[in-house]
Amino acid sequence: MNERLHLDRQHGQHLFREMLRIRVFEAKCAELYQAQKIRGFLHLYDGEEAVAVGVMQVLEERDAIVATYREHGHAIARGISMGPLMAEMYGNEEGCCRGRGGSMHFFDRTKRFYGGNAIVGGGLPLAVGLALADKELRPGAVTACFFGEGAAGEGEFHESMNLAELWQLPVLFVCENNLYAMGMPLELAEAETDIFRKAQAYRMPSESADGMNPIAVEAAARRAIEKIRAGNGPAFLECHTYRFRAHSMFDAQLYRTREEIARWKEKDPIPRMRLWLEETHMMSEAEFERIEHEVDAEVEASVAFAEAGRPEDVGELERFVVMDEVPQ
Amino acid sequence: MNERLHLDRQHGQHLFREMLRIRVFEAKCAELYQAQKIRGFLHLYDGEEAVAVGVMQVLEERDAIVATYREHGHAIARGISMGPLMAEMYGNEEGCCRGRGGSMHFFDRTKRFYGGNAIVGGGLPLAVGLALADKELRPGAVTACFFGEGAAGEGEFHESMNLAELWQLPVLFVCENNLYAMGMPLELAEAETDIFRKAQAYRMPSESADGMNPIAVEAAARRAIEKIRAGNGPAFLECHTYRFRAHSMFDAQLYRTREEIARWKEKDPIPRMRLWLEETHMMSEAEFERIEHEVDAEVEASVAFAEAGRPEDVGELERFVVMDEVPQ
Amino acid sequence: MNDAGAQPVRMTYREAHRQAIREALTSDPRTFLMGEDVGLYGGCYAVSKGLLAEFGPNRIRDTPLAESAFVGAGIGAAIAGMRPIVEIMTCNFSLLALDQILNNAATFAHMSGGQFAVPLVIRMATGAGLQLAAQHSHSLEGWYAHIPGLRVLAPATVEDARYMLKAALADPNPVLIFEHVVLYNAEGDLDPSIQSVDIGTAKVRRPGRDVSVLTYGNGLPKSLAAAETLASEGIEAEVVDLRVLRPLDNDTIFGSVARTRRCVIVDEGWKSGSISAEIAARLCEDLFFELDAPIRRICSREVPIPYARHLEEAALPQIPAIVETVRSLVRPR
Amino acid sequence: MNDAGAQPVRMTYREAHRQAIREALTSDPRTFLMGEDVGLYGGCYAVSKGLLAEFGPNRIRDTPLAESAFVGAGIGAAIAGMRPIVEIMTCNFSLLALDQILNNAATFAHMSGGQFAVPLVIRMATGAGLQLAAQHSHSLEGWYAHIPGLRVLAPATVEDARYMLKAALADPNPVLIFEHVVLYNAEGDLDPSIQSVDIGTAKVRRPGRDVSVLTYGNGLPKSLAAAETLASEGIEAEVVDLRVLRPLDNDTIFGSVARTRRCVIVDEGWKSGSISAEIAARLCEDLFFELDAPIRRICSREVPIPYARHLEEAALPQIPAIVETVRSLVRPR
Ligand SMILES: Cc1ncc(C[n+]2csc(CCOP(=O)(O)OP(=O)(O)O)c2C)c(N)n1
Ligand SMILES: Cc1ncc(C[n+]2csc(CCOP(=O)(O)OP(=O)(O)O)c2C)c(N)n1
Ligand SMILES: [Mg+2]
Ligand SMILES: [Mg+2]
Repeated sequence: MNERLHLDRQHGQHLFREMLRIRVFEAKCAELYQAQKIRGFLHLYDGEEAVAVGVMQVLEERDAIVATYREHGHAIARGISMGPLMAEMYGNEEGCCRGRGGSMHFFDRTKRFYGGNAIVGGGLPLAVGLALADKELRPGAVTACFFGEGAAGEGEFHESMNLAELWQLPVLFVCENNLYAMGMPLELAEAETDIFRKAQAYRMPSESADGMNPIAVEAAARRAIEKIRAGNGPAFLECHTYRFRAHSMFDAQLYRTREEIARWKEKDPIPRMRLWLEETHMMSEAEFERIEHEVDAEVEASVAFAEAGRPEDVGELERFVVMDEVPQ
Repeated sequence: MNERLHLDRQHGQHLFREMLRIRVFEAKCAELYQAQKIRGFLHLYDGEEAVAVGVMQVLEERDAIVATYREHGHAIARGISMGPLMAEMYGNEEGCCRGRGGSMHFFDRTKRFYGGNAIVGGGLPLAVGLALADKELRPGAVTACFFGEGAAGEGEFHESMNLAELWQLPVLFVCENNLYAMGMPLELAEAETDIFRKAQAYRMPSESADGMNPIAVEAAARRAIEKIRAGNGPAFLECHTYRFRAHSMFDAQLYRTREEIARWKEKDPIPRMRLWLEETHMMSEAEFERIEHEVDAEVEASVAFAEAGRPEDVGELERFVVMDEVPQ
Repeated sequence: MNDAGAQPVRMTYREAHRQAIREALTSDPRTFLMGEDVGLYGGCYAVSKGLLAEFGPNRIRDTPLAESAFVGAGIGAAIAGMRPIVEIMTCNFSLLALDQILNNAATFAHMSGGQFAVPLVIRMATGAGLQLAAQHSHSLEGWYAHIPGLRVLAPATVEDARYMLKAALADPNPVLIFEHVVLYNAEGDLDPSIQSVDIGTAKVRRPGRDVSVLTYGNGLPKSLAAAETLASEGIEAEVVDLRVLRPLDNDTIFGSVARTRRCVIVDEGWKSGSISAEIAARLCEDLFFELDAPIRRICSREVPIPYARHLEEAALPQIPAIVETVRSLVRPR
Repeated sequence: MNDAGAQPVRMTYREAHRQAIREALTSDPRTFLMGEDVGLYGGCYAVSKGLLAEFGPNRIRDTPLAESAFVGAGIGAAIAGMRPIVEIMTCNFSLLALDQILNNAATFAHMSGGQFAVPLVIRMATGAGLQLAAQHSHSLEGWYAHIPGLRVLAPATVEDARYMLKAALADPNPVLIFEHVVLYNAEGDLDPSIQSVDIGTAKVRRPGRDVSVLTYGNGLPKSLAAAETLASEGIEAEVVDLRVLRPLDNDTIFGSVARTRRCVIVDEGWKSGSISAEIAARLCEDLFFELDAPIRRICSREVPIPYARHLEEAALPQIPAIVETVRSLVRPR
């Protein structure tokens, strides 16, 4: 946690709290998955929280977000309340997509949160299009597009990067390089393993950052987004990170060692940030406890919210397949 | 014509003759298109002959070729006889694909000529697969994959480049950069207009060459192919060239100026090579006339062959949709 | 504007599409046209010729060869408030964008619980008949009609070419328009009193009592020609232009077949799993007891379309086959 | 090996697929398996678990996320003499490779005038039922069956899981195998005296006189369960497992329906333009006068498959619907 910048007490605690909110929420998800309250695929962000939290600090209300199936962290950091997220995974009407999406497909129109996209690479063209519209309709707005390093293999990555740079669109591409695409290690998947260098093939400005440090991510995202907002075209940010848990809930993790996981856990941004905030006297023990307590309560409340919900009426199954009007 | 290398009289004349064969054959095609003997799409290679001819000098019988819909030059330079090519465009049974393919789809198993592929970018994955098999079954064989600079925009380009380098496959990617994809100028299509630099994003060795000079192309291809054949993985060769005619027979050429075309015509490899061969006393006037005469005769013979052919029996329409056995 | 006495206006199917695009761009600043060679080149089938000069490069936006990304970008732009018209040169290349069309455009509204709509129009050329061979001659409109969330249009007349786009842009959902390559040069008269068409119904283009010939796209002129021949033999074929392949207009289809009690479907798609199969299945489910004869389908032969003219012709539905099939149904030996 | 007295061997559908791959790799050095996570990870549905250790990384080849290129590479490798098995994790992602499948694999032989064949097998998981929502629950096998040049297989039994691959690899043409995700854990007995299956015919899995229930994939166990219930009411349903969706086995299908004179088709694909439509159409064309009742199709509802369990269940064909539909056909009120 070296890049201090102008980090004040309040912001320091905020970053910590945001990461903790994601961590605790997802620990609960894992538990509820075991209890079969949550079903389908569940991809946790455990270990990678600093990335979404860091980037999200720089985004404004007018900005747009495109994420993947591993998007709980982004949704929470964007400020979508946990209740509808949890209810979504319960498959309830109160869910953020009325139970149609589940864990992989969170959407929130009011937050300009455009998924929850479960086709690897499929979100990038979407982000290009959002930015194309924003350039016309909401000048100054930026689209942040998150994806894993695995997506860099897909043709849609290539096509989208070129379009964004060619048309000078306001997109921040954030590559969450956690070293694996499911079980595929980056060095077996890419001839060029420095993902940020790929951006250079499109003449797009790019940088890589320590994705285990929210302050470093925030600083890099701020540099990039200021430039983008000023109308200088897109930018690319590679964040080096790691997921602590399995890819999804069906993964024997044959492709990596316990030792490797342990090594990365030493970089866990949450305890490290806590330690650093305490050492620098930016967070007292009491403040920590209050935060922890509040976060626990928030997560519990989301479970209560979900538990109190009810399934969408089956008669509504075909609703929204085609829309009667464009929601405003 | 400066890169003389070890060019002897015979080889010099050979290069000239090969380019001329393509030029005269295609001039005849254009004529026959006007006469409605040839139909469908017809994409001529007029101006680009040095590329196919240069590369083909380095290829051996065991090597494989993948080309595009603009593949007359490659087929001729590969040594497929003109008769079956012309007959193919007549839609006759004697055609190299029994009339099923037409101008865009020349194939020849005995020459390892794998099309004639009319989906832009679609030939690249194929080339990767041919090389993957060859690495196993025909060690030392190389696949030369030709495509236009427009294909570099496609996702299949990106995916194929990565696979080839990652798996160290024996592929020579030859980008025929004629500055336009139909009417789309390169600088409006790509954020990075130096195509050979794109290869570097995959850590693939790459070079660019003067595609209006068969000697330069041959020299560059030889360097690349020697390396590939020795088992050092793929290479990339960008050839700067220009098509003198319209993209296909339906093109008003609104996107470029007469002046630009005229400027490039000054670089026409065929008269330039003739001049150079004569100046250096590598081809006498009499030799030139003999070559010209032989080429004319060859093209005329191909027309006669096509004219003497007959349409495939309609009863054969469904033949080859599914094969009874793998041809050996 | 509905000047009753006005003269009909003659124009080509191509020109009608161009005027439709021009009208859309003029009337809604959120609309733009995007695709390969729509600008400088003037459109691969010359539909958008002249529009770049009129509307500039932001609204007639040439794209690189990157079907997946520019279709996806159209989806994103539609979601964010624009009304894009994306042109894929031909349906043959749309396969490269199918992930975006099926997994994004067609699912976004439902998957998000109705928070978003995708008011996007995708135009593409379709069909065989120009000797363009196996990779450039697909007829995929019927195949696309399988996908929930999409509307699929197949204009066969100059009127539909002129006015379907307006209705498609007014639809809050993704609409695919398949323009048949063989029809671009076809001419037709526009009635100036008509300024719009619906995109929900099939239309009887020629009434008849003896048999219903259901068709669309380039099947329409063929079927109408066949009906002329049949009329000279005293057989009155009713020719129904499906127009909308998804959702199918059951009412008009069933209405016609219930009247004639016989049905021939003319469809340039490959037969197995074609839209003609769906229509036959529906008739067999819901109109079973009204049918006097087996349903007949005249489709493309199940081959990659070959280049040679005689082979291509043999692969496609042709007028004599329609005439003969109808004859055998109406007057079985 | 056909030891008549040998005991049946019980295994899962997953294990049967694994053994099939192992056998293929062992018996032909030209065969290799290629796809995302087939190696280190052990296969996204654990089908290829253990095979990397056994055969090494050249024959169990992990690929990057690049569906179009590795499918295209499979095509190229097949053309050049290998016998690749390409795994696309699920059919949902196959859309990214559709250009290669339709424009290359399916056309190469014909377009080249028979100079080349594409002896390629593409395996993919298919189907809904695991609450994986709109982008991970497609059933596209019936849709793929539209494409000339392909063979499309839908193993529904452990026996077919075990032996279809061998036959597919012996086919000189591209073969698509759709493995249903819900069946991977299903168990079945293998008769040791059977060491191969054909990939040309449909099979009657349960004979019956009153109605033909035509189905495939995960529709098979559902239809068999429905038939049990119906039997207890005295209705004898004949359950036909289509097995091969392209080319359809008309003989078996027509034979069964000609006997029972009634037909219900159970198909997890979206209804419009489904393979069930094709079957219904064929019956209505060729067996029209033998049918005693309208054909009925039980398909998926035409929605992107939703996550919530109750909504997903409502979207898919279920046993009670089969029972009720058969009952209404056989004993109309
Ligand atoms: C096009 C596509 N292919 C395959 C999959 C299956 N899949 C889901 S996640 C995943 C790995 C993606 O890795 P990465 O992009 O690095 O993101 P991470 O999961 O590591 O965050 C794969 C292969 C998919 N969803 N989409
Ligand atoms: C995927 C795809 N998109 C569009 C087309 C239509 N098309 C045919 S050739 C061409 C231009 C290709 O340009 P380039 O790759 O530079 O090759 P060139 O024709 O200049 O040799 C286009 C757009 C196609 N055949 N395939
Ligand atoms: Mg990853
Ligand atoms: Mg070009």
